[in-house]
Amino acid sequence: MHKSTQTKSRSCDRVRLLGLDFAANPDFVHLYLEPPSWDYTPGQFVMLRPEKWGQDPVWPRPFSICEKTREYVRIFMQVVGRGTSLLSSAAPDSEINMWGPLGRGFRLSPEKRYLILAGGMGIAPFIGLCKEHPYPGKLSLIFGHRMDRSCYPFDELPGEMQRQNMRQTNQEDMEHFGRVLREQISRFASRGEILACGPMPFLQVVQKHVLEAGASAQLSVETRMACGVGACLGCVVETRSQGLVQSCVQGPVFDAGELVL
Amino acid sequence: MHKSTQTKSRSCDRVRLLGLDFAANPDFVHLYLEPPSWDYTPGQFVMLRPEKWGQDPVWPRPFSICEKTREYVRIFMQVVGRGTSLLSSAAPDSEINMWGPLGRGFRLSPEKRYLILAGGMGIAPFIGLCKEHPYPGKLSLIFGHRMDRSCYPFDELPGEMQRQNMRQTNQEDMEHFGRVLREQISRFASRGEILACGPMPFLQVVQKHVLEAGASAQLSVETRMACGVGACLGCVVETRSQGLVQSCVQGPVFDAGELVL
Amino acid sequence: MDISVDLGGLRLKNPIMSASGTFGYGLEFSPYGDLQKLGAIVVKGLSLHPRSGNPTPRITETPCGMLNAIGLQNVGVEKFLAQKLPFLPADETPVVANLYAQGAEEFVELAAILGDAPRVGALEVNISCPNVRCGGVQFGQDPEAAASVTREVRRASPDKPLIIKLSPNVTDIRVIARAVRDAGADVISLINTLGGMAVDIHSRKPRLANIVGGLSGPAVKPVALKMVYEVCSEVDIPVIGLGGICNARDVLEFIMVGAHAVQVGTANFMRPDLIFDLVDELPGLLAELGAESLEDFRGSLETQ
Amino acid sequence: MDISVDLGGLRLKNPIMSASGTFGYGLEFSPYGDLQKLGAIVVKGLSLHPRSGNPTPRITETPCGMLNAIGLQNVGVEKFLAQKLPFLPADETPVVANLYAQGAEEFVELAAILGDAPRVGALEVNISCPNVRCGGVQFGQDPEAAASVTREVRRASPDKPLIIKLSPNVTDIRVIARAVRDAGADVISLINTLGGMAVDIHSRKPRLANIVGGLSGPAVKPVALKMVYEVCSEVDIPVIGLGGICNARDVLEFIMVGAHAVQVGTANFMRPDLIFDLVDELPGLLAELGAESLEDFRGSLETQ
Ligand SMILES: Cc1cc2nc3c(=O)[nH]c(=O)nc-3n(C[C@H](O)[C@H](O)[C@H](O)COP(=O)(O)OP(=O)(O)OC[C@H]3O[C@@H](n4cnc5c(N)ncnc54)[C@H](O)[C@@H]3O)c2cc1C
Ligand SMILES: Cc1cc2nc3c(=O)[nH]c(=O)nc-3n(C[C@H](O)[C@H](O)[C@H](O)COP(=O)(O)OP(=O)(O)OC[C@H]3O[C@@H](n4cnc5c(N)ncnc54)[C@H](O)[C@@H]3O)c2cc1C
Ligand SMILES: Cc1cc2nc3c(=O)[nH]c(=O)nc-3n(C[C@H](O)[C@H](O)[C@H](O)COP(=O)(O)O)c2cc1C
Ligand SMILES: Cc1cc2nc3c(=O)[nH]c(=O)nc-3n(C[C@H](O)[C@H](O)[C@H](O)COP(=O)(O)O)c2cc1C
Ligand code: FES
Ligand code: FES
Repeated sequence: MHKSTQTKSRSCDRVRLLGLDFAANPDFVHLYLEPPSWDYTPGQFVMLRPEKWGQDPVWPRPFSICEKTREYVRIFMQVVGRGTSLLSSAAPDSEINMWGPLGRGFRLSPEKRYLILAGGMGIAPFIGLCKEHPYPGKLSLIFGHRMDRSCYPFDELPGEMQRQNMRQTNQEDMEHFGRVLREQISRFASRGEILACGPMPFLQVVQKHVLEAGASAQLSVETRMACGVGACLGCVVETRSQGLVQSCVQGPVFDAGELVL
Repeated sequence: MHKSTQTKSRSCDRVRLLGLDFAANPDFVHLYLEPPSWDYTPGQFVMLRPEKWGQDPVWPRPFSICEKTREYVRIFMQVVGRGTSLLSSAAPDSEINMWGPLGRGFRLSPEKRYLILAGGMGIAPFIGLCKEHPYPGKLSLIFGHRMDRSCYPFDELPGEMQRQNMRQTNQEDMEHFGRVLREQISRFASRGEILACGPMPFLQVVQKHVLEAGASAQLSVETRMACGVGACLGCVVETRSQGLVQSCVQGPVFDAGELVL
Repeated sequence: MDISVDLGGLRLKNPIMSASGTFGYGLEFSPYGDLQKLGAIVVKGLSLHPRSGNPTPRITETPCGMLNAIGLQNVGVEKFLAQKLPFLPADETPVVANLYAQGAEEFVELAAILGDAPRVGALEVNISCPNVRCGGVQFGQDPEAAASVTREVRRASPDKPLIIKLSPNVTDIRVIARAVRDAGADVISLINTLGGMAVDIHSRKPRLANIVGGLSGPAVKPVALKMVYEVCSEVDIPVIGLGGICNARDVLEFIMVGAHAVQVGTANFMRPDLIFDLVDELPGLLAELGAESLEDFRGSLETQ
Repeated sequence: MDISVDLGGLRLKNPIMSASGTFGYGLEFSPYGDLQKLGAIVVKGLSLHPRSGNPTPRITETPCGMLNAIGLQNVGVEKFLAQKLPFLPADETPVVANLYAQGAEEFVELAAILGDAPRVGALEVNISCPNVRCGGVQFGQDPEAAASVTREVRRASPDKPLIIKLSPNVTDIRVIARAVRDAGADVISLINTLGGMAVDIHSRKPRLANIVGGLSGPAVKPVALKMVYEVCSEVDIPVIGLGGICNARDVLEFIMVGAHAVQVGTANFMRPDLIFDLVDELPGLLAELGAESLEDFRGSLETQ
C-alpha cells in the first residue's frame, strides 16, 4: 500500500470546507475538506467541529476518513441528528476544526487476502482502503445496506475487486443476509482475514460467525465520543485482555476475539 | 400616508429569507424577507429567530421594520454580536420565525412637518417612513454617523427631502454634531414635530435639547428584549406617568417628555 | 388520544401549562394562538400590592439560557382581578394564580383574596424566587419554612387546589418536597430558576443590576429532569415538571420520569406560538411512541 | 504582562489549569500543544486502586453542555506514579493530583502516598463527585463531613498545597467553603458538576446507564460564576474557578469576580488545542481591558 501503516503525526487544524456532494438521497453527503499534512491508515477517523457551532452542540463529531488525496480529505456522512444536519448544510469555505488521524486503523499487509464486510455507513472507511490498495484483486466485499444503492459510493470501488451488494428492506432480507454472512465467513476463514465495519447489531452477528468459524477478523466499532483523544473515558468498550478501554485510542478497530460486544 | 397608522393585526410567521444585500462594509447588511400580510407603522419592529438557531442563542433579535412592500419586509442590520453575525450569514431560502409588527410606531399626520434625527443604525425605521411619505418635502433629516456614509441607505431617501449627513469620527466632530442638534432642534421647535432614533447617548442629548426648546418630539428607544410581546418584563423603561413600562409594547416610540432616560 | 390530567382536583384537558413570569397575564399571547387550547395559564407572580421590580438591566442571555432578575414586577392582585382575569377564557382553560409575598402574613392575605376569586382555578405559591431579598428564596430552601408557608396558605384557601413551587437551589430536593406534601400541598411544581450570574469584562459590571439572577431555558433541563424524577419517586402527589422545555419531546421526557403536567417558560420567548404548537404535537408524538394515553406514558422510564 | 499566580504556595506561570477528568493524564493532549505552556495540569481523579468506572453509556450531550457518569475510572495511584507522571513536564508545569476515595481512611492513605510523591505539585481533593454511590457527594454536601475530610488529608499530607474541590449541589456554598477553609484548605476549587439527568423517550431509558450524572460545559457557567463570586467574597484563601470556561473572556469573568486561577474542563473536548490558545490570548485580552497584570484585574468587578 502506498500509505504507511503507522500514523506519522496528529494535529488539530482549522480547515476549509471545500465542498459538499449529495448522493441521490440528500441525507447522504460527501464532505471535502482541505487536507492537512498528516498521513493516515484506513479505519482511522477524524473529529469535526465547525467554528460556527459556537457553544452548541458542545461535542465534535467523529467520522471515518473515507479517502485522503493531495486535494482533499473526504468524509462520507449520513444525516442522523443535529450535528450531521448542521454539517450537511455548512457553507462551502466555512471553517471546520478537524483533528486526527485518530485511533488505530486496520492492520493490513499488501500480500494478504481480505474479505470486507460493510454494513450501511460502515462502507466509509473502506473507500480509501480499496481505491488505494495496490492489488484490489485481493479484496472482496459484501455490502449490506438498507437504503438504495445509489446512496452509497459502492460503484466507485475498483472493478478488479469482487463486490457484492445486498439490500435489506425487511425481516426476510435480514435473515437471508445473515445466512450469507455466515456462509461467506466460514468459507473465507482459512483464506485470509476479515475486516468489518457497521452498526452494532451487524458487528455482533459478524463477531459470532467469525468466532464460530475460527476466522481472523478486525472489527471497527462506533461509540459515543466526546473528545476522540482518550481523555473523556466516554467511549470505552470492554475487551477481554484489558477490561474497559477507550475505543478512540485503542480502537475503533479491534481484533474480533478481543471485543465483548 | 398610504399606510394606516393603526396596526391591523399581528402574527408569528415562518418566513423565507429572500436575500441579503451587503453595504460597502460587510458589517452592514439588508435582509429581505417574505412579507406577511400585516400592515405596519414606521417605528414598529419585528422579532427574528431563524429555525436553525436550535436552542442557542435562546432569544430572538428585535429589528425595526426598515421597509415593507408587496415583495418583501426589509431589515437594515449592523453586525454587532453573535445573533446578528448568524443572521448575516444565514442561507438564502432558510426559514426565519418573524413576529410583528410589534410595539407602537411613530404617530404621524400627513400634514405636519417633521424633523428627523437619526443616529447611526437609527436611520433604519425612517427609510420606509420617508420613502412612503406622500409629501417628502415636509420632512427634513439630520443623520449623524460614525462609519462611512456608504454603509447606510442614506442616498435612497427621496430627493425632495432636506437631508444632511454628518460623520463623527472624533470628539471634536461629536461636539460639533451636538451643537448642530441643539441649534436645529430649537429652530424647528415651533414649526413641527421631531422624530428621533439612535443610540442611548444620542437620544439623551436629543431629549435634553427638546425639553429645553419646549419642542414636541417622539423618541424611539432600544432596550434588551427577550420576548417582544410584553411578557418577560426585561425591556422596561421609566416613564413619568406610568413608572416602569415595557418598551416593546408601550414603545419603542415614546413622547420625549414621558421618558426618564 | 386522552391527554387530560387531574392535578389535585384541577382538571386540565392537556398537560401543557404556561410558566409564571414567561407568559405575562396570558393576554399578551392571544395574537399568536388560541389561549383556550392550553391546559392552563399560570400568570405572572402576583403580590398584594403592585411592585415595580428591580432596576434594569434585568435580563441577560447565557449559553442555551438566560438570567433574569425581574424582581416580581406586577400589577398587584386587585388590578389583576379587575383588569386581567376577566379577559382570560377561564372556563375553558383554568387560570392559576402564582403568589409571591415577602412573609407568611402577606402570603395568607393574598391566598385569602385569590382563594375566593371565582375565576381562579388554583394557586401556585412561589417559595423560590431568588430575586427578592427578604422572603423568597429562604422559604424554599428550608424545609420547615416551606412547610409553614404551605400550612398557612392551605388554611387561608382551603378549597382551591394548592401548588407549591420549589427552588432547585437546595442540597436535597426530596426533603423539601416531603415537607410541603406533609404540610398540605396538593401538587408540587419544579423547578424555579437556578441561581446564576453573568458579568461584562469590558464595563467590569454585572450584566444584571441585581448582580445575581435566576437561570432558565434549555441549559437547565438536565437539572430539572433529575429533580422532577427525584420528587416523583419520593412523594405521591402530582408533580408539574418544568425547566427548559422547548418541544413536545421535552414535554414527554418530564412525563416519562413521572410528572403529571409541565410548564413552558423561557421557550415562550423563542417563539410566541411555540406553546400552542406543543399542544397540537403531543397526541401524535404519544401515538408514535406507542402510548395509549398520556397516563399510560407517565412514569414509563425503565431503569431496569 | 504578569499573569503568574500563587495558589497557596503553588506558583503558576499563568492561571490556566486543566480540569480533572477532562484532560486525561495530560499526555493525551501533547500532540495538540506544548504542555509546558499550561499553568498546571490537573489529572484524572485517582483512587488507591484502579477503578473501571460505571457501565456505558456514560456520557450524553445536553443543550450547551454534557452529562457524564464515568464513575472515576482510573489507573490507580501506583500506575499513575509509575507510568504517567514521569512523562509529564512537571518542573515547568506543576502536576496536581486529583484525589477520589470512598471514605476518610482511603483519602488519608491516598494523600499520604501522593503527598510524598516528588513530582506532584499539589493535591486537589474531590469531595464532590456525584457519580459514585458511597462516599463522593456526601462529603461535599455536608459542612462537617467536608471539614473532617479536609482535616484528615491535611494531616496526612502536611506539605503539599491542599485544594478542596466543592460540589455546587448545595443550598449555600459559602457554608461549605468556610468549613473547609477552617479545616485547613489552602485553596478552594469550584464547581464540580451539577447533578442532572437525560432520558430517551423512544427507548424509554435513561441516556446514562447510571441514570443520573453530572452536568458540565457552557450551560453551567452562570451557576459557577455566582458560586465562585460568593466563595471569593466569603473566604480569604485563593479560589480556582471553573465551570463552562471556553475562551479567554470566560477566564477573565472568573478572575474578575475574584478567582486566582481557573480550570478548563468540557471545552477541552470542543477542540484539543483550545486550552493552549487560551494561554496565548490571555495577556492580549488583559491589555485590551486596560489591566496591568492579572492581579490588577482580579476582583475588579464593580457592584457600586
Ligand atoms: C469512529 C467513528 C467513525 C464514524 N464514522 C462515520 C462515518 O464515516 N460516516 C457517518 O455518517 N457516521 C460516522 N460515525 C457516526 C457519526 O459520528 C454519528 O452519526 C454522528 O456523531 C451523529 O451526530 P448527530 O449530531 O447528527 O446525531 P445526534 O443528534 O448526536 O444523535 C442522533 C442519533 O444517532 C445516535 N448516535 C450519535 N452518535 C453516535 C455514535 N457515535 N454511534 C452510534 N450512534 C450514535 C444517537 O444516539 C441518536 O440516536 C462514526 C462514529 C464513530 C465513533
Ligand atoms: C426595538 C428595537 C429595534 C432595533 N432595530 C434595529 C435595526 O433596525 N437594525 C439593527 O441593526 N439593530 C436594531 N436593533 C438592535 C439589535 O436588536 C441588536 O443589535 C441585536 O439584538 C444584537 O444582537 P447580537 O446577538 O448580534 O448581539 P449580542 O451578542 O446580543 O450583543 C452584542 C452587543 O450589543 C449589545 N446589545 C444587544 N442587544 C442590544 C439592544 N437591544 N440594545 C442595545 N444594545 C444591545 C450588547 O449589550 C452587546 O454589547 C434594535 C433593537 C430594538 C430593541
Ligand atoms: C423572565 C422570567 C420571569 C419569571 N417570573 C416568575 C414569577 O413571577 N413567578 C414564578 O414562580 N416563577 C417565575 N419565573 C420562573 C419560571 O416560571 C420557571 O420556573 C423557570 O424559568 C424555569 O422554566 P424554563 O426553563 O422553562 O423557563 C420566571 C422566569 C423568567 C425567565
Ligand atoms: C467527563 C468528565 C469527567 C470528570 N472527572 C472528574 C474527576 O475525575 N474528578 C473531578 O474532580 N472532577 C471531574 N470532572 C469535573 C470537572 O473537573 C469540572 O469540575 C466540571 O466538568 C465543570 O467544569 P467544565 O464545565 O469546564 O467542564 C469531570 C468532568 C467531566 C465532563
Ligand atoms: S472519545 Fe473521549 S476517551 Fe474516547
Ligand atoms: S421584550 Fe419582553 S416585555 Fe418587552
